Amino acid sequence: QYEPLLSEKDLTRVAIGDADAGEEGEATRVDSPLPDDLTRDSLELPELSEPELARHYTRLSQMIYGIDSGPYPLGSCTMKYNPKFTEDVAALPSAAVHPDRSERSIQGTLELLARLQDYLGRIGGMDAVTLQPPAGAAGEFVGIRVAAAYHEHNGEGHRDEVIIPESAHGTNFATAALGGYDVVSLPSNEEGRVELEALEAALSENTAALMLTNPNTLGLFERDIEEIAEMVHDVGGLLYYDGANLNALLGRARPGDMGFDVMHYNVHKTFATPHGGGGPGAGPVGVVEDLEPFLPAPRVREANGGDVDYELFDPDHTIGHVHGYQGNWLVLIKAFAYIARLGDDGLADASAKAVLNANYLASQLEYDVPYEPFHHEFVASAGEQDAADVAKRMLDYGVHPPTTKWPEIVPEALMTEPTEIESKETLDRLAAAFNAVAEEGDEVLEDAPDRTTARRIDQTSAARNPRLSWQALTDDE
Amino acid sequence: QYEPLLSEKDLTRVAIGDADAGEEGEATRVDSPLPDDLTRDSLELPELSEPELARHYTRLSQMIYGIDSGPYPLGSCTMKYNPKFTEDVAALPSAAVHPDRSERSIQGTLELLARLQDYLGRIGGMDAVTLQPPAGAAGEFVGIRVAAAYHEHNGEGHRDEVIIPESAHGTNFATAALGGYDVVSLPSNEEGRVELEALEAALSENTAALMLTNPNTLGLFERDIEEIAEMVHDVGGLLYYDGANLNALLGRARPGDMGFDVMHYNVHKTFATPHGGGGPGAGPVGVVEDLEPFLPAPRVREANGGDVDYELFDPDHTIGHVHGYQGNWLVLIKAFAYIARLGDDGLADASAKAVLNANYLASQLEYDVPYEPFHHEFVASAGEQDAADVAKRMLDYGVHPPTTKWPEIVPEALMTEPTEIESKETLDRLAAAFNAVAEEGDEVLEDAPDRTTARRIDQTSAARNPRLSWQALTDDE
Amino acid sequence: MHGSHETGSPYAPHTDDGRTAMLEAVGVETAADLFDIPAAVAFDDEFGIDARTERETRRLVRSVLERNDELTELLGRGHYGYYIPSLVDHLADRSEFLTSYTQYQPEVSQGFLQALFEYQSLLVELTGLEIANCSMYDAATALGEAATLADRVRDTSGHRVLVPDILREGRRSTLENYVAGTDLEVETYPTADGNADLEALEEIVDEETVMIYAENPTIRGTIEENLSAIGESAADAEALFVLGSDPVALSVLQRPADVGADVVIGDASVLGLPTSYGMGLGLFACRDDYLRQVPGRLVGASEDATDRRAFTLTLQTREQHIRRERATSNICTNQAWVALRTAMHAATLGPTGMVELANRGVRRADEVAQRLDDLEGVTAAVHDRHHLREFVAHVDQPAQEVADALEERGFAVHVVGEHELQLCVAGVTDEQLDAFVTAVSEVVR
Amino acid sequence: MHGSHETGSPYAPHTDDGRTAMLEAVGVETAADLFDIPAAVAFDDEFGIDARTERETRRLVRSVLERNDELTELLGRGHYGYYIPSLVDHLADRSEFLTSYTQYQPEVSQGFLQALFEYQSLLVELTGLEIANCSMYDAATALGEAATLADRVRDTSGHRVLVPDILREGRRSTLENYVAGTDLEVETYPTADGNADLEALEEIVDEETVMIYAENPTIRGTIEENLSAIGESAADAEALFVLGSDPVALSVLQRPADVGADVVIGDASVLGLPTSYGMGLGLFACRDDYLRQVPGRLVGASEDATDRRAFTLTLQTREQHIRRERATSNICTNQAWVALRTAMHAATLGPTGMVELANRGVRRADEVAQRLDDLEGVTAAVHDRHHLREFVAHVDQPAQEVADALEERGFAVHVVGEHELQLCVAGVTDEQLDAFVTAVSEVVR
Repeated sequence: QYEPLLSEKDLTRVAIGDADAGEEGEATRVDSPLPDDLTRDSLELPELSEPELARHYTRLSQMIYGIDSGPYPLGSCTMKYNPKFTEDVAALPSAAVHPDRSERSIQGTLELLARLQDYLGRIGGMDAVTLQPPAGAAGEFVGIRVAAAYHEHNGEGHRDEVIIPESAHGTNFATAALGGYDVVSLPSNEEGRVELEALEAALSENTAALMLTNPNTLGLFERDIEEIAEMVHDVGGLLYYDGANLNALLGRARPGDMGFDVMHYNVHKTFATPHGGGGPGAGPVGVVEDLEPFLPAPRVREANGGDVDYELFDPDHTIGHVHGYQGNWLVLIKAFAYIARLGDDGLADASAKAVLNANYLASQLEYDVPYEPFHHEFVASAGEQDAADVAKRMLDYGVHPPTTKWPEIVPEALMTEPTEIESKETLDRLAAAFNAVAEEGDEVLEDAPDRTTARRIDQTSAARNPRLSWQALTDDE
Repeated sequence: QYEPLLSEKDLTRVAIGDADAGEEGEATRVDSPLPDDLTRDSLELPELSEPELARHYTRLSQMIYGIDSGPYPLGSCTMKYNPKFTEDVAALPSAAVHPDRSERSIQGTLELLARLQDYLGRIGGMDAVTLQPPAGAAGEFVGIRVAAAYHEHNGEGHRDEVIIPESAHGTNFATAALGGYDVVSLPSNEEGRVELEALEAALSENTAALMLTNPNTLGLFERDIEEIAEMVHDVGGLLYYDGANLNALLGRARPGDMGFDVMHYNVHKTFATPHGGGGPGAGPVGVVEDLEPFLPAPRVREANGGDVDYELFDPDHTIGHVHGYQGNWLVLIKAFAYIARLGDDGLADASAKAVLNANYLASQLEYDVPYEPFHHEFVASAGEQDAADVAKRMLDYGVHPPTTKWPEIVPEALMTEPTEIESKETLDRLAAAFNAVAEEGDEVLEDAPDRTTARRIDQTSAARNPRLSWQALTDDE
Repeated sequence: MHGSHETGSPYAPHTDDGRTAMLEAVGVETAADLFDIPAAVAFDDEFGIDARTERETRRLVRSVLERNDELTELLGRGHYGYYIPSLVDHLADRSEFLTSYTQYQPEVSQGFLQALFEYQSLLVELTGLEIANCSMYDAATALGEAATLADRVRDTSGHRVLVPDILREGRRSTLENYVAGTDLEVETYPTADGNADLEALEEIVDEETVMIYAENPTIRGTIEENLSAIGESAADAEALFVLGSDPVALSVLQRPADVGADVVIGDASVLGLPTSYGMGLGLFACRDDYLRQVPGRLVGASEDATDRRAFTLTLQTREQHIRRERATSNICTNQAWVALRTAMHAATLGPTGMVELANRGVRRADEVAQRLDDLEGVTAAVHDRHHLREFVAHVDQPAQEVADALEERGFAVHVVGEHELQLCVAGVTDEQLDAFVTAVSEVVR
Repeated sequence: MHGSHETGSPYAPHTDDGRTAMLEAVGVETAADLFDIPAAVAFDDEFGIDARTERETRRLVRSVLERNDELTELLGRGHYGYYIPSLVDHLADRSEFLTSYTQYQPEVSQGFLQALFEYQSLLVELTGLEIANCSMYDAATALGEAATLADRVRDTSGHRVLVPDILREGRRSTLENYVAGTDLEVETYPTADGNADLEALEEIVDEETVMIYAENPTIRGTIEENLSAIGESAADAEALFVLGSDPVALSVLQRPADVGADVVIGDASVLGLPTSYGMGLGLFACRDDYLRQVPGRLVGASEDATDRRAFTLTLQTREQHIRRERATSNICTNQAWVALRTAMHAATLGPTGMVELANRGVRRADEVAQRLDDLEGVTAAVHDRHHLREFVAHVDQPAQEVADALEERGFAVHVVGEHELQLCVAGVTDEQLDAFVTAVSEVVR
């Protein structure tokens, strides 16, 4: 059922404005103690009461599929259940501190950050961790900037290439470009992994870094990782680990042990902080010892004596800030709480069951899964069907579809990651939805969805005639 | 969409039981450090994980119409918006105290109760207030027991009749009966009010009390209230005010000023504490000075010196407890917060707008409203239509229907109370739903609802073949 | 004007235009004209209650409640601070649950009805009885309702309701009020350390007895060992055997149905609510013989017009809004939302968790009693009886002095005799218990 | 075993039977067999992280965070403790909002898309610019993105990005990182008491300038009085005029579009979030000329197959997941949920409330400055400039000493010069301000 915009709900009260706005409703002047020439004349926004707003947002929430609505098997997105209690700890009044407080007055905050750094270092096998990046892509950016600073520091500022496998996350490419690097794209081999010969060809004295996801986006472990690391290091490059797929490996393998020099963690994936409809997340970055001096400033550490237990400091050759302050603090609290709740056993068990779930689900599907052995996710092929249509149709079966059309190495890809939070019963229900759609014809698929709040939405019209605000709608209609 | 029972969700795990239960699934023995002959053998309940439970209860919540879903014009129920912040204050850790704590360690709790007693006394025009009754009916029971104790104390224990108007809330009758009284039912006059002659006839030396709602369930103010009070008092009876309709009068009239001796307040109606799907509510009782010694024990008051500011005490001739402790404390906090938020102006404004809303809504309806001038609620007549069917059909228009078939004085009654929380726009939408249904034929109405999660539910089958637990379902199917 | 709202209800959405249009439609100048109140009884004064912003109101309530001392509560006796999983708050606070009315329109209330049906089912399993209603106010009022049920269903002309002599005051007094309108009279039978003195009880029971009430665990935290015998006594006298308990205790203790209980009452909110100054949830279950006489609301399964399973309030002809003075109770608003919370809490524990929670109550009571017993000046007689969650300890000093001294150290305990303290371990952490034992050792030294 | 869960993830629902059946279907003995990890890189050690119950974990976090001192924060400078109405928490915490993913399937995400569309509309009104994206991380990263936008759309071959010399370190440094991959260079222009030195600026601007950044209010809480002139300077140089502000300030201050701003950045979470150790919400709005170059996600209106209005992410060809290294930004996960909270907070205030909130910031800053100025040893130069929310005060004593002494008394303030404190009144109650003035009077005495 349709919900009006706030601006439409308030037909009689649309404006706080100057006298001229009178014809549109009651105009509210912007009166201010400031001189007129420093202020605006009017402000036209809806004026609604609390009961009206409560109903508005309640209704909006009812038009959203969340993790508590059912399975959410988006590949590479790691849609885990978000434990409710982590919201409670992030909402503690003692967590609400201003970023410019004195160190001695926020020892609790600094301790939590230091302990989370320590946890993440252990989990990734990394020597030092920064929590500043506010998202995965921001973590990648730190990695790229750290690599640049490192090379610069070593008199190798000429290195201007970053190598990225074709099947990598789009952020890798965009981040390398933002860092000013040329991207060298690396094809996969027949098995869906890095082609060593192609890598050999791509590597050179201009290589700043290779960015790699492991397991890769097909869910396959890069078995040659040791050799890859050696090859990259041999030419003086750094090896970057994209942490989006870390939920496959907890307690089984660590990027640090595989030869990675720098990595990011997606706490909103691996450590179950909520996705929030697209953030906030957090993308902490771990590095090996040699790269520690280049990490963003300021960092947190245990103090060596003095009147505080924890302190902030600037690493010797820091790249500076990548965020105004210390990133998404409230998210980091939740990640800390999740890790502290699960501990060693819980984390390892999460990965084991995530991998089991992916393999079980794949075993129940009629769609072909061309590449294996996969871990926490797999990429099925919709074959003759259009993967995007398959996804739309799955909505009609009351489940969320997988990521589609990517990686392109699999035709009409259905990239599927159920995570550990689904039971066999739910996976069976999900498989039934996949399989039902697999049997259906193009006409049905193209018309889908037809059981959702909104039917298939016209993307072309949205892009051709952009209406990006209610003001634009009013002008338009 | 259907949601399985918890017991059905856990097909493989239904039992914690003895070995015999093996065939039903994995049996969990009840092992205990206690001797076997003092313990049970098995416990068969579902064993589910947090993500499964989160989805279960999320889904259940989606199959409920609440105040944030839309208008909820149940007559005599006063479905107000429940301010969110009152939940926060009731959830304060400092509110969680054990009922047997020492007075000196819960001065905060006692102060809040004392202040709420004071607020309620002012609002109702009463001299003393007890907060113990956990609901409106419990408040009535206190009133009846206080009346009994009062008469007994005055050597008038022979009074064994309670007079109640025909159109009164069902709880009045049941409460009087629970108190051991004979109920004398009072007909209404043509105007829908108390018939003074009938009252005269009903009153006698056996009259313990008259229970009255004002405005009555037709929304009409009992204009003869002074005379009524005098008549009741003349025969030595007490006048009881049923507070269900108090939202009509805030700041305009007070039961105490009308001659009532004892009254209850429904905080879950008048003071916006949430109904919770049927409670918890709270039904504080106010009395005039003469009745104070009979109120339930213990009561709260400001201490007269000593080492505490507030203390508990037993009134001289207390009727004792009507609840194990002090009633629904968490609800009382919310009521206190609501009153403190609105203050004089807010409370008076709430009543004024509640009455305006009722009158405006009635003016927009095609259904006849036989009795007026009404206040916060009115009773329309569905005429030739079946009122219960009208209600079912209104569900199809996405609004909640009014209370139906009561009071019986209006044929096919549609008892409607929009409260002050609805805007003109919402009332117009509600009126449109009423009027659409008014135009529809019996076949449509009898088949309604057809746009809800569940269609019309068979009440007869439920009562003839009672299945009151999932155990009964299993046996049955 | 809502953001900076200064007068009027902040929860009324009326615009000036809207109000004007409405007044016009109704045909009056101001809303005041709609009030039909004789001048003689009109109120033209003020309450003298100041309006506050939301923020100020929150600060007010917080500042008042902060006057409560922060104490570790070892008080028990029906109210325990069991940890409530965060899920319970988050899900029960969804406004659909919190703000909906009683389910008189079941077609738009299926979710709540199902949750209450699941609550009833939980109690059916715990008690072994066939019927559980979907709530009374608390244990005391449930006990009162049990007595009026006994009055309605009694075969004999008797009037005696037997309760233990140590029944807590609030329950006893509430019961007295509930039976005030009947011919019933409340009498007591003797107990020893909480448990029924079986011999004495058997002597007291006669054909005039319509109800025997016992508790398990008893108020002193002991396990009642003679339940079956009490049940037989009741059966012999054709009296109702009413048993008081709670969901955690029922997870491990003898199943009421197995010891002949006709009715089980208690406070079910030991799961689902924190200690809330006595706010509770009246558990009420009974045998299906009383189907037409049971007080309170019942949710039943039925079918909708498409023959799918659906839930509804049922057997409403027992209730006040239909049966009026012949109703089985005057209860209307009950504790539905608390029942939801209790069902949720139980579901998060699962049977394993519930059994473990009860067992911990046995083990830790034992353990702490032992540690206290080891102290000079304290005797915790834990070996003669089995205990759940709580126990009574004898102190050489006056008990009230000890309790006061403990309160100063941050611990709340019961004084139940001149030299007797009652102590409860439920909901208290191991660290808190360690600190408590230390505090006792300092106080009794 | 979930209730008493001891090992494994408490959030994995697997039963023994289920797991067995799944392993069988997959054809392995244990889940470990599914891992295809060469032995040489396998991890067979432990992290050494203990598992905890939910209750223990909550206690752990609480006990750590309790080490933060409770201080009244008068810190401001972009982060304010504005009271957040309870509605915001209750509604934003509904799990549909909190736990959903980016809206790549708009048909089941209409609610979030509409909320983000409303957020964009709020910013369009506040800035007067035609486009607002649905969030960047914070003001600093938004400033960085503005510079890369300037780089992409510049007409000249220039490379100069001009920022005020008092730009806060975090923003400046983040900007430097964002432009590290471009030819741009960050230079400063002089300011006086926060405001741009217009003459100096006009002298510095040349045809090499691609962007001028100014803030209103400035970091010192002053109102920038020469915005139009700065805008003209930028226009003359064909440089982008980027303005930093926030939703509360924009409610009353000159509309950016009216002073020639091409881009507005800032931290929008001054509404919606409490002070959260710097966590923010990057506001990003710009003229519609940059429609194809704007970074970040955009929600647009469209129609569904039944021609009803529907919302969707649009112009995604700008984004990394499609355009890869030619994307307008590398941003993926943004701050959507914070944007929701900001939109909710603004909606609860309404325009009247927003204007009033800003005006209070003017009035109270004035008032408190006046009261401090009246103290011996303090000069609050409030009369030469207009202030919003905060101002700088001169103290005769060393500022750090005063700040330390105030912190001991429970107040956190900024030291911005040897004898300069910066003080912010936003979010602080009247009672707290009274106590603060008293504390200052004691400290400077």
